[in-house]
Amino acid sequence: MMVADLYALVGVVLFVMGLSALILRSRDLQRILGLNIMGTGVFMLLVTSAHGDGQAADPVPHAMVLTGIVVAVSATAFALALSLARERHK
Amino acid sequence: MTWSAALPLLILASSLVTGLVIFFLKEQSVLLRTVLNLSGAGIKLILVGVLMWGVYQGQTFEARLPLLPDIELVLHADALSLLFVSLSTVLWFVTTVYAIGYLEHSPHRSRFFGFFSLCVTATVGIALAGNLITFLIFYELLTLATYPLLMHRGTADSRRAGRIYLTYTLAGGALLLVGVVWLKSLAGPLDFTATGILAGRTDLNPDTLRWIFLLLIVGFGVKAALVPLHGWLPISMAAPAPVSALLHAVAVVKAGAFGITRVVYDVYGVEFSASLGVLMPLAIVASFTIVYGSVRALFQDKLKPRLAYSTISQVSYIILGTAIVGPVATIGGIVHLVHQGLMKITLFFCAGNLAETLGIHRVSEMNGVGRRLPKTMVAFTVAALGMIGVPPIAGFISKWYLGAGALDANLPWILVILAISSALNAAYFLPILYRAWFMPATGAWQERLEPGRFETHWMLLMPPLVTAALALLFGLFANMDGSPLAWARLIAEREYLR
Amino acid sequence: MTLWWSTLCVAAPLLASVLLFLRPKRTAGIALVAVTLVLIGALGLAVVLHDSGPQFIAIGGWGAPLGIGWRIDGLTVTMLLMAGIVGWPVTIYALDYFGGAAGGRHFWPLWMLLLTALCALFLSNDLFNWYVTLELLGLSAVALVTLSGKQAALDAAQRYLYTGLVGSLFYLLGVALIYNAYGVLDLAVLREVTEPTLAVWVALGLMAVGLLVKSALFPLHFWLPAAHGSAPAPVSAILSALVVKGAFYILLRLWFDLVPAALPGAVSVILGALGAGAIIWGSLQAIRATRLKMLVAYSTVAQLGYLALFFPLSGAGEWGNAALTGVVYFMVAHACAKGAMFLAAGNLQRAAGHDNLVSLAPTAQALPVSMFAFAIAGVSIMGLPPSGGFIAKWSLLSAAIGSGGWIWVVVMIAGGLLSAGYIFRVLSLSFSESGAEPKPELAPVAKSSEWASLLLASIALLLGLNALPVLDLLSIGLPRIG
Amino acid sequence: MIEWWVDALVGLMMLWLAWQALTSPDLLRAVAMFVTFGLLVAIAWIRLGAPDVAIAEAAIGAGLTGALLLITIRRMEDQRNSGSLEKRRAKAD
Amino acid sequence: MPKLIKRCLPVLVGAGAVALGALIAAAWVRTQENGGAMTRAVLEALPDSGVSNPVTAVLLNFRGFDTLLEVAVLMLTLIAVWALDLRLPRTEALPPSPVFSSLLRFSGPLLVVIAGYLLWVGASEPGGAFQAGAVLAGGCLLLRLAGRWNPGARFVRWAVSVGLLVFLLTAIAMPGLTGGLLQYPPASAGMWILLIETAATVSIAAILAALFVAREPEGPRR
Repeated sequence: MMVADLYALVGVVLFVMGLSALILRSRDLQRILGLNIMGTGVFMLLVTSAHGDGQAADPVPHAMVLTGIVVAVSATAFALALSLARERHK
Repeated sequence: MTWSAALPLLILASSLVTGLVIFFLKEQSVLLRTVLNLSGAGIKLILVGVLMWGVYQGQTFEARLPLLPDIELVLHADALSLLFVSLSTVLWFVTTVYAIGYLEHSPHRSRFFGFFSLCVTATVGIALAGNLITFLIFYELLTLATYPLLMHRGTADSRRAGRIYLTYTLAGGALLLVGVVWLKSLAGPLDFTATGILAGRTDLNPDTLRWIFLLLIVGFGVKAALVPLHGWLPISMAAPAPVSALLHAVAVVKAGAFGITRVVYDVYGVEFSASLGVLMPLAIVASFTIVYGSVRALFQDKLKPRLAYSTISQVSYIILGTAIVGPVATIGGIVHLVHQGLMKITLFFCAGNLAETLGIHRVSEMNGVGRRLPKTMVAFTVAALGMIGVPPIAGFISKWYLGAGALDANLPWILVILAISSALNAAYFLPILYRAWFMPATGAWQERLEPGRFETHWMLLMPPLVTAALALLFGLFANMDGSPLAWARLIAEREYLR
Repeated sequence: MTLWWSTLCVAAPLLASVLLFLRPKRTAGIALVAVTLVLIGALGLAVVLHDSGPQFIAIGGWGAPLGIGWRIDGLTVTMLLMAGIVGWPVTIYALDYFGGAAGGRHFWPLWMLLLTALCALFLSNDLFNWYVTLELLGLSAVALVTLSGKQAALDAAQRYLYTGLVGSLFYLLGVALIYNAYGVLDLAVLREVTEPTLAVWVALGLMAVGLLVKSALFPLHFWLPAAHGSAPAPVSAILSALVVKGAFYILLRLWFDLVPAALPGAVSVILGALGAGAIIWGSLQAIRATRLKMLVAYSTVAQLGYLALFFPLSGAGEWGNAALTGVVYFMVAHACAKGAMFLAAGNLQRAAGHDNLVSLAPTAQALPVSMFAFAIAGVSIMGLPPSGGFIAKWSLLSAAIGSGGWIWVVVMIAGGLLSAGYIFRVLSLSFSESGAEPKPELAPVAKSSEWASLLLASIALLLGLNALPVLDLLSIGLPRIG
Repeated sequence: MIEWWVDALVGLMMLWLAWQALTSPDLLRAVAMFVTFGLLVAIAWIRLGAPDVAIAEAAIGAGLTGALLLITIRRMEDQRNSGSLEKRRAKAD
Repeated sequence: MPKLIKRCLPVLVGAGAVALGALIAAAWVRTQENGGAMTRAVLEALPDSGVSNPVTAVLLNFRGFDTLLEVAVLMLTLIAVWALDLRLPRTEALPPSPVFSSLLRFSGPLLVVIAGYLLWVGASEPGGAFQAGAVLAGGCLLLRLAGRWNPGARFVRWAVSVGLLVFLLTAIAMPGLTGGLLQYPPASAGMWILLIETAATVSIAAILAALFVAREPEGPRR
């Protein structure tokens, strides 16, 4: 079992874990964590797909993941602010 | 854009543009609206006159607009369409005059006349449609344009009427759409041609064609109020008189009947339909409708519902004529398209006058009304007798040809039907006439009107007199060329070339 | 030339968004200019295509597989035109709607960013670039929903946000699988190399789920009605008319370029069944709705079902093209009609201060132009002639009948009748006699807003008069199917 | 071989932390877990030869997201308190 | 009945999750096509890209359009958060403590320096605009929290949008120079990239910090 495959497996598990948390958890913050962990799972898969055994790693997935991380953090900020706003209106 | 293509479009535009302009008129600008209405109707009348003259000279008028690949919007003027277009144009003019008088001082008139014009545009479009798709488009447009007219009063009744009307017509339209698309996907462009498009087509499966025929007939039968698809018509009496007049005499029911005629003659071809064996069931349904309508009419005390059921029965004469193979019956059916229109619209005008002037809605209230509204009741009498089929009024001509046609096609039982229905017609019309002329007045209105005054607003009086007069003339001078009968003969010859 | 026109479509709204952000007090006229430029760019592209066929642009000059490519064919330009044509009246409308409101300060840059995302999405042909545009599109849409500031809107926005993010992640996971297998992101390259392996199937499945969530195909529509129903009227128009179409557009592209011919028929039938479910369920909900905007929103759920009917019909041999033209025409016609409906509904809501159908009759009679717009749009939604909706329905019907798919025929007919059920529920408002009770106080509605809705509705109508120009444009570089 | 064990350990730790972050009822603890998780992810990416991503993850994924989560929790509490305060005032009047 | 569903839901979801995970894992295979073809393509083009760090080359040059839209996403989220108008207290400064302020005295400038270094080194080594921006944002936040620094609205808006503005203008200026959208002249590519990255760093820092603060500078007084 290669290193890449190991992390790929971890990524898959993270994805489904986050997804189920998103469905099952009730509190906003936990669901947002779920989303982030889902995302991390996908990023994990992308990075492992870049991991050329031996030869140099493919930079394109790295760039994709960088983009993804930034998108994720902005989405998280928005989601948190949104739940704050809902709390205030209640 | 050549003249021959422009003319049909102009005929459409003459009412379409009027309608659209009227929508955005202020409610108060009565004069301008009236001028627009009458000039629109007048211009259309002239244009149609030009059209008939041209066709008489042997010109062909046709406008084709692309709609989809291998689908065109075709406006075409053949003898049959001319008959219907001239009928609706004349009656529109008359009805416009009547409506202006009828709706004086009532609200939402801009809306009313706007949709009124759209409604006529749709009818004329149906008349001039050169293929089944164009026909379908205007047929649906007619549904949409008449709905607001039905709803015009906004009372609970009229809203119910509108809802039921939509349920019937939209469902019918949907079936029609399926039929048309299906036929299109099998037989390509569906341009109307005398003796039918499908006549020669042996490659098509007859069962499929029967199914399509059923879909089309049901689709049209809804508006033509074939039993059991007639449910919407008596209820839609809630509409104002001019609307019922237009709906029942010209626009809606005629559109349905006309559609059936088109399908049988110009799409399937009458011999071919006969060979498919679809005409006999149609004839039976029509005959049943004729009797059923008359019987129901007999038991209506309210005047307008009685007329409505009589319409149901009378329109099926046209369908019956279509369903009997043979030129003579064809003539009878087609000529009834015109005759029934004239007579029935007269009756509705008169009913409207009774309601407007004296507040009479029921037959039982009509005692002695003839002395109070003599001119109106004369018109009513002429039309009623015509309906019964008393010579020399136009109605007689239709029934005569239908009967003769039935004999040619040796279907004697149809004579029985005709006899029964005439008897029933007499049974529900003659009592009205008797009450009106020979019974002492019981209404709250004074017995006689003082001399030198119109018995009612002249705009309400002229229309019925005109239409009644026409009904009489077309009966008397049926054999003059240019009369409806002559046109019908012309058409019949075209349909039975071989 | 192609480069300039296409760049215009993306750069104009993006620049406008920055300017509107920098100068929040500045009049939003900039936005109107930007939308006009998008429209011009789209028209320019249409001309170019007409003269010299489909175009490809390699951004950064690298080209596949290294760089991102823009692919500009008839479908692209039709969608761009749709965005411009819908965007213009909506902007006019919003100029009055958000004129004074505090929300306007935020509406304009957000709307411009959304338009940017949409144009970039339609132009792009690259799996990962689509992911970025999807995020830009989705986040701006959610932000726009919150603008009304009401509790309902915020709750709807949150559900919309979470659903949208999950959708994007599913899509991205699919992209990861594809990239892992082939190391390419450009669709034009991928269509050459992909074979029907498990990896491709799973990847397509994940992407499809993500995109179907975003385009709210039944039963994944649960987020849509609340979001579209509670957003400010111009936003609802944008969401229903354009945003949902973005995800579906990507789905179409994938369907043509990535889905192997060896697709089991069951899949497309299932998609069609979902579409049927959407049509029936959505229409019934619309008929039962008590608020006008919810009615229109549910109608969107139903109408999106027709889009899904394309999948079973596309396999129908020579009728496949009829299905394709039908579905694209449907997208455009629905965009115009539904946009007009939401604008008209917004007028009623603003005038009355609420949109409860039971007590809306007097308002309806006070705003004839808006009701007229609603009626015309309704004709197109019902698929009655003459309207763009009719053309679309005709094509879909002939594809279904020609290929003997009678079940789809039944569904479409039933859908048409049901839609009449809820549309005439609204139209009858303008006839019910308000009677004696005094007319309620109505807030004034700007003429521009009323005419904006009528303009959009009339476009939906005009689409039905002659379909050939659109179909010609569409056929340029059209992926032949069947 | 030893490397493989390191990776396996990192992977398992990540899963465990993620699980903790998603399940723990105490939100502050959940966030702490999440931040630690982020740092481990960064390590994983160093292992996978993606240093750029690792830096970004540490700075943004773990650091900034964590900070955002924490400040949000605090703001939530402030809001509740002030809200309850207002309610109490409303009662008092 | 709902109670039953409530009880069953976790099980169902868990089962579904396992099934989905298994499916994805099973599909996770590399075919021959992905024998590092992309890697080779990148390495071949790297000399013309203007930078020597392949990731930066991909981000700012090969797939620069993604990054452009991504900066737009960042600005978008800031507007979205501002639009929510969370009526937060005017300043959320921490209570002044000697420890914190001394920490600040070192860390503030240090973070700025690190940011600059990351930005500069990004051309050749791991690092770049995003990392630098994040660190810089940290520095700004420390200053903000210490109440040391409260920038004006105009400044904030410019700082937030300058990255997108510069990036976009460069992108649409390039056709004039090279005839290609976002296509830098190979000779001066490095310069252009550095320009964009610098502006982007400022904006990313500003946006991330502003997302944290979550108050629009001159929010409506309502």
